[in-house]
Amino acid sequence: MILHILNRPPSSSLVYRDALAAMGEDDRLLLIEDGVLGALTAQIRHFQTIEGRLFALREDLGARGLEGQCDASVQVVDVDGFVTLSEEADKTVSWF
Amino acid sequence: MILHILNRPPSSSLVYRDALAAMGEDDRLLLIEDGVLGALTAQIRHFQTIEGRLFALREDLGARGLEGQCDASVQVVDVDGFVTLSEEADKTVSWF
Amino acid sequence: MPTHAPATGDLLVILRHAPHGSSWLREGLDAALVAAAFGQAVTLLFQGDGVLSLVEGQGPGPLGQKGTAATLDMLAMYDIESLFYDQVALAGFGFAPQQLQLPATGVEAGAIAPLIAGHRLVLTF
Amino acid sequence: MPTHAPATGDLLVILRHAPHGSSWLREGLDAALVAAAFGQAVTLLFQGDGVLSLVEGQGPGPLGQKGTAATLDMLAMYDIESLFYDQVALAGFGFAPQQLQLPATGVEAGAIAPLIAGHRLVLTF
Amino acid sequence: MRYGLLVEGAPYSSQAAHSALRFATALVARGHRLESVFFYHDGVYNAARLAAPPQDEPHLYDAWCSLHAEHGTQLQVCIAAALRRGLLDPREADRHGKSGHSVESPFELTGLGQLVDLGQAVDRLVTFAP
Amino acid sequence: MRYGLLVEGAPYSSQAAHSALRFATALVARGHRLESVFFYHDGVYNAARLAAPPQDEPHLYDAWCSLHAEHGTQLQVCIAAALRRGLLDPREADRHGKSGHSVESPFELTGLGQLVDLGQAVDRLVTFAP
Repeated sequence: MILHILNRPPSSSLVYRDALAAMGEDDRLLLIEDGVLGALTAQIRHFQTIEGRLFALREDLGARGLEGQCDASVQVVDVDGFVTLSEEADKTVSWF
Repeated sequence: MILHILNRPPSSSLVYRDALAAMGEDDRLLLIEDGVLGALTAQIRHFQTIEGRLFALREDLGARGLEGQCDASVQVVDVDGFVTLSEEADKTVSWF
Repeated sequence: MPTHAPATGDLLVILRHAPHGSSWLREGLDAALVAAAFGQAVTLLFQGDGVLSLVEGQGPGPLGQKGTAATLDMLAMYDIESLFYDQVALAGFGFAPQQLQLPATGVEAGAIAPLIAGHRLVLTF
Repeated sequence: MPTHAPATGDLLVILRHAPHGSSWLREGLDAALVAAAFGQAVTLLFQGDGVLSLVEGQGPGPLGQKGTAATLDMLAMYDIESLFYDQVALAGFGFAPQQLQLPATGVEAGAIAPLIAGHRLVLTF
Repeated sequence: MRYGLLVEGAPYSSQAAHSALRFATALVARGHRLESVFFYHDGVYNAARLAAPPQDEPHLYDAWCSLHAEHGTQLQVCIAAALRRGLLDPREADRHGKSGHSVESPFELTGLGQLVDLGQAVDRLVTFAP
Repeated sequence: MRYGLLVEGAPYSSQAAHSALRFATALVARGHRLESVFFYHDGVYNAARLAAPPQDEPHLYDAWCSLHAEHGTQLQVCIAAALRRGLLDPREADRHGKSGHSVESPFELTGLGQLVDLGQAVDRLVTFAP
């Protein structure tokens, strides 16, 4: 399992498409920084193909006042969860 | 007439949509830097709504080896033409 | 309520970036505040990801980064009361106008060009 | 010719940025060259706007900026011969594989995951 | 006409400074006057006096200095953006109790008010962003 | 596990340095070892010794220094990326005939080879980009 990390939102950047195209069947995607905008219910359609493997960083949602709007299908993790995800992965790949 | 200046390509950034949405009927759009990728025939559909008012900077096309692929509907200008466009405009607005 | 923007003034600042991810929003707001302090008539347009600047409930970052919510509360003090936002972008994030932290006017795409035309100088951040 | 990428190695460098507009491409290529000089097996994947790095006829910028075309010619000297590109992206810019300045293998989206899995370290630029 | 430029990209990282310098040269050649270049956001890094680029690349810092020397263009750097990024002139270094400095003449640290003034004073203000 | 971080964003301009510091603290707290932070692209600006951010904001430079002091994490700065951006230690300043310096210990200018080594030495290398 590879952990992909994405810090840009699908509302303004198309890098999420390259990230999704590069993901294997078991890989996970963690949304951080402005990337968490993609975790909103109104934006979640962009990540349909990886349902169940999508994560978002709680601290970054919270600072933006978005925690309540995060889609139920997204697994919200704090920074310790981020570290755990990186432990469980064979490696990480950052997309920006 | 307002000169809008765009330095990101529609292949990776959606800022071009905000630029187009902000353009008045007589406004012009100049593509510079990586923005010139949008002037390629294969990308020109993104700028259909402003046909005849789309410009691209020759130096930036040339450095990337793209001058030959630039769509015929695009008016290619050198940096002097860029200055002229700015003279003719009431003001410039940069999108990035 | 959607409306065609009639605002005119000296400076239009267009804010296209979300809070926290970069310093664009803060630096754009700083420019607006300084211009207002210099007596200019300043209008703000929140466009694209920038509309999220207006959302209620923002806080500091985990290292204590200030964010920009507090700066927004200062706009009125500086007599910056001409605030517009891209209503398509706000809806695209699933927010309703009632969820904004301060009163602003929603505009459709067609209202942005007159806004730009109506100001002597336009800065985008 | 499209193929599923069988390449494995120590380092995969993914280049997603076009030449000239930023230093990402040059800095990514520099990392690849140094890793190769250190004896690592290096693979390059040109993805998205990065495919334009491979196009023939690039030159210096108007101030004399070097660009990266010359660096690409050095890859073979450093034994970096495992070169892949995103064929959908190349076609999206209207280029044919024959127009590339050096031999590289086109890959479909499905071939990128195995490429990433096959390398110990992946750096994106 | 009177022009001003607003540069917001770091040198070498993005093309912004290159584009701005090229545009500056062209507008002066066409007989316009370039009053000032204002550096904001990561553009303030253009003022780093110790920049030592490879000899086969454009020396952007020197190019800005030439622009000032030949055409009297002011090189104004937003002080708030500069301080947090480690760009201090001797006076600010002293004020913050630091030895050494990273910005010097012809670049000048100044407030955002100067950008506002510039916007009022010139006929065209053109932004070059990263 | 042994970790390395690659930081490519300028401080304050993007969230990259903030995210990297936060992640660094968390991984050390979980018992991992953070061998080194390698600064590349605009990340090299994190090494600017004169940084003077407002007092009510995180002092990123000091935070990196604390990371080094408390956990022995190396702070490695790509020398090629640094020189063109005006980040010189005393030795490079001398070599380029410039007075003063902008980088000092615990940050060290080093080659990209150190990034390659780091990638081999650690179990996880995590990139924080702008």
